Amino acid sequence: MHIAEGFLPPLHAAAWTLAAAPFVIHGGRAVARERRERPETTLLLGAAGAFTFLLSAIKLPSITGSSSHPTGVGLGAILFRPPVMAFLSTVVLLFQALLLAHGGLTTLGANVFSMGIVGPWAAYAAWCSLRRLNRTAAIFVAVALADLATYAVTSTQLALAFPDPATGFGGSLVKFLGVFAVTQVPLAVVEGLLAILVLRVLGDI
Amino acid sequence: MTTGFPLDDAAWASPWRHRAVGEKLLLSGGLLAVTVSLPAWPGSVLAAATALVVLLGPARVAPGVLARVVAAPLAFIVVGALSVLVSLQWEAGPALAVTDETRRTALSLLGRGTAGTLGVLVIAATTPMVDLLGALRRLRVPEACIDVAALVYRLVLVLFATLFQMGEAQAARLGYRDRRTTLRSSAALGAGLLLRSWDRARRLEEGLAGRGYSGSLPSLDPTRRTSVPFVATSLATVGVIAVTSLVAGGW
Amino acid sequence: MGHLSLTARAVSVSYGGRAVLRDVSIKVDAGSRTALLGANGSGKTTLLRVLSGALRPDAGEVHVGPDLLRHNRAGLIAHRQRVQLVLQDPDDQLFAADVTRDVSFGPLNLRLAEDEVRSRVDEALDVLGLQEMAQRPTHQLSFGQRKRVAIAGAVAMRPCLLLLDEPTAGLDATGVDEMLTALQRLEEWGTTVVLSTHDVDFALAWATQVAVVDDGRVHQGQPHALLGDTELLARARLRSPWVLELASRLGTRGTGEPPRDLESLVALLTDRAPSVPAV
Amino acid sequence: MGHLSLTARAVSVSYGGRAVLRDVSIKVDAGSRTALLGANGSGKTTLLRVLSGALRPDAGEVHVGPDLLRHNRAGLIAHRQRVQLVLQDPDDQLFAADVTRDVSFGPLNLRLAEDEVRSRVDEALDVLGLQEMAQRPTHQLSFGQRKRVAIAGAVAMRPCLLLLDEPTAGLDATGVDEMLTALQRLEEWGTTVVLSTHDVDFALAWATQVAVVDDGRVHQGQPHALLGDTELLARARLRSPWVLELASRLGTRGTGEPPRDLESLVALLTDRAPSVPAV
Repeated sequence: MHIAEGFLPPLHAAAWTLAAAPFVIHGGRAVARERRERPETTLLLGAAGAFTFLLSAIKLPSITGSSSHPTGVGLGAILFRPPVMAFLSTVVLLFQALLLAHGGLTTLGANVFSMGIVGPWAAYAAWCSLRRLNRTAAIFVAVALADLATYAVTSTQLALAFPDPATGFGGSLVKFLGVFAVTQVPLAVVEGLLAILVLRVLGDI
Repeated sequence: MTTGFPLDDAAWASPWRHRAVGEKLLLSGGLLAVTVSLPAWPGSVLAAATALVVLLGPARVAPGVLARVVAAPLAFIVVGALSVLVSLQWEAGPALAVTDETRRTALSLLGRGTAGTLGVLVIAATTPMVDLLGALRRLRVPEACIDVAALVYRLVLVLFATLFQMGEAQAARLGYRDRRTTLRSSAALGAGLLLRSWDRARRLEEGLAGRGYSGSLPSLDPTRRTSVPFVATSLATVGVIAVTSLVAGGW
Repeated sequence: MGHLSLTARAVSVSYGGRAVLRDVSIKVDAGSRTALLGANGSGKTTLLRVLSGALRPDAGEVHVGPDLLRHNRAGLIAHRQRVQLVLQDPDDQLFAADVTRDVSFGPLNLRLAEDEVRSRVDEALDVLGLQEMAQRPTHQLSFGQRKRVAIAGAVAMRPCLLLLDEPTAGLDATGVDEMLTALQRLEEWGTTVVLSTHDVDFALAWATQVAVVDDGRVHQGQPHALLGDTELLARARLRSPWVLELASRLGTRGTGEPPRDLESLVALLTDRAPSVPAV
Repeated sequence: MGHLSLTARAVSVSYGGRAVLRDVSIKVDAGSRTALLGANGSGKTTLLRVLSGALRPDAGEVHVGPDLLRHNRAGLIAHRQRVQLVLQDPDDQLFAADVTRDVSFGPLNLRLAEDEVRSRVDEALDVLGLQEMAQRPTHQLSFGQRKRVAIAGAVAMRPCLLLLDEPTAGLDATGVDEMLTALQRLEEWGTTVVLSTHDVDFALAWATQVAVVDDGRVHQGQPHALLGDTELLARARLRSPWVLELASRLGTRGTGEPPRDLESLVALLTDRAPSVPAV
């Protein structure tokens, strides 16, 4: 779920872009530094970015009837760490905006903040704190949490931009969370299961 | 064979492909700017109409491609606008209402979202990704980041073909007949995709080593001259929309 | 399994405005060996995808025996138990870590009992001559072996008709021989094989029916009729099979059965020798 | 560029304990056409990688002209400006979105001025017959075109020697013809080409020198000597070229120059006809 182009007022768009910028710049610097030390990094990161982009093209079995696609950021955060995911997610979201008309350019900052920063960090935090208890459960929670966090942040962004005239930000948040829950909550569950199976196929767990 | 990305195909085949990126960005960005910042009526409607005329006219994007591409973002826009249209009241329990204010906001969102999406398409359907990355390179975005992005583009296209064929081969063996098999097949697809991605990167490293690869991926960007008439027309068009919506603008 | 014919009638397909197949009809008789010939990009693979149900044509119908292929869930499930397509690159079709697991993918999706799955896997490996590799990891196999594992995965579905996209491409002489043995065993086992190739020599030697795909149109007929039609071959960007070319250049054409491989050409040419008047 | 020979002496390579090349020597004369023949997995690609400097052998030396290849930075940089390897799968070498951008990669790494880079790119596209595709996106090209773009990327480095791994594999008749034209132009342009293949017919028709790779050992010699040696070919899991097989079966061997393709076989066979005493 990405916020479409033109959807956010200019001040909101600018504020979210500013909020996302330090993380993305940090990620970009990490990429440049990494490359100076290990030249093969460029190719591996290119492959990681392509993988993340294409993962979102895999159609998941839907519970609600609408088709859903994994975001890939939870799995990406476990495999490549959050700073790199901030950068890769920016690339992926830019490509989704320009190759699929999914998301937008003025809303890129807001989408990066939810999907490229909060999502991966939430996943990574869950993964780090739970993996010693049970790796399978840690993966499920991390990946599902990445989806849920992304969805919660996106709903918050929309609620801040369009508070309900009667009940304000709170009412609006309830509305957006409710409307998008139909697709996003089942997606989080299914993507968590998918990540377990993927890592099992790869022999990691 | 299609590549799976109709917008990308349109961009490579576009009659505007050889135009300078800057002038296309000016037009697309100008339309986005008026859409986002000026009163939605009549600004968004004018911007949307202009983008549509540009896309179907001189940029010669096939109407079928355009319709397919805008379908998904339009769904988000409609759902989002509906959420705004309905106000959540709280008087002794939850209640829903539609007020003049919510109607106006919802309509303006519908207009801005549609115009914005079409505005982005002005650049997306006329400019291959690699030209945009070249423009970012000239804007001093670090070389390493541009190289990674350019590689993501190439590998997405190479691996998409793989992903598509893998999915079709699974379907042939009834891998998607129910939820259980679908989840299992999707996982095999995701894992297979990851392995193939790594494999591609490793093989590319070896393939490029002979040509002097040492971490960076330089390539020759074509030189393109900016067209003054194009820039002037774009500025005039965006200016007219801006003035009209400022003068006649309601909300 | 049982023997069934496969028919496509008036099939048209276009991608992004470009016609790939135009009003194509083809009939594969039960028990025949059909080679689909065409240059790269001629539409061979597209036709195979239409026949397998993977691609729904813009117009036209596909029948297996008397039954029309319907592109709904039930229709596709039924069709895929009768017709299986194996693509050119085995790596796009092998998902599991080892041979047995990969081949069992289809039977498991058929919801068969474990015993039945095992016997299907054994059978498929046996037909393809892969029994010794049952436990090997797929990535350690040679290209030709991986190709046969991919075919085994389709064979385990027990299709009446097996469609193979370029089964000999990229194989060396040994690989081609092993593939020919496998095709022979599939035939004995009761499977009708349709394969695509751009190797005219191979098609002449193997096929009993040939269909030439030329710019989205299909010409079907007897191997010698079509592969001797130099005009058609040139249009389809194919060369003549060397045995026919040589026979025609040496002026042997018309004398009895035309040759289809080196052996029959030698027989023909040495038959002719005595006809030169001796001193 | 200039003409230089390429030599490998007593090269051994093993991967994970398995010997892939054992004490192999080969000499590629400047201006020759060398075909490296072998079954899949015989070690052809490994030998090409050793010759190109991509793989450092466990033992043995590689020389270009009089110069020993040293596997340090400077040595490899010098070597790669003289010897270029093109891999079998073009997607292993093409990384850029369009043809010009890809071909310019090598010259840019040589730190040449932009004008010089442009002229090298034009020249390479010209030699490979790809001028019209200069602006085309890589992913929309056919397999054969992508193969030629990969070669152009190597040619833009202006090597004396070009090593091509299976340049005709997967190509249809038109693709092979275009590749042959490109090889012809490369030769006129002064590049010595070494290619690997498992197509014995193609090797016989094209090569002036042949090296057969048989289980890690290399036998080098004249095409007719090696490709007429049925014992060697069988050991190397290769079949005989059909022209030689046919000539031998028809008993024409020994009468003048042995045939190398259909044309010379026809000439040989029709030459023979008059030699049969007329009435």
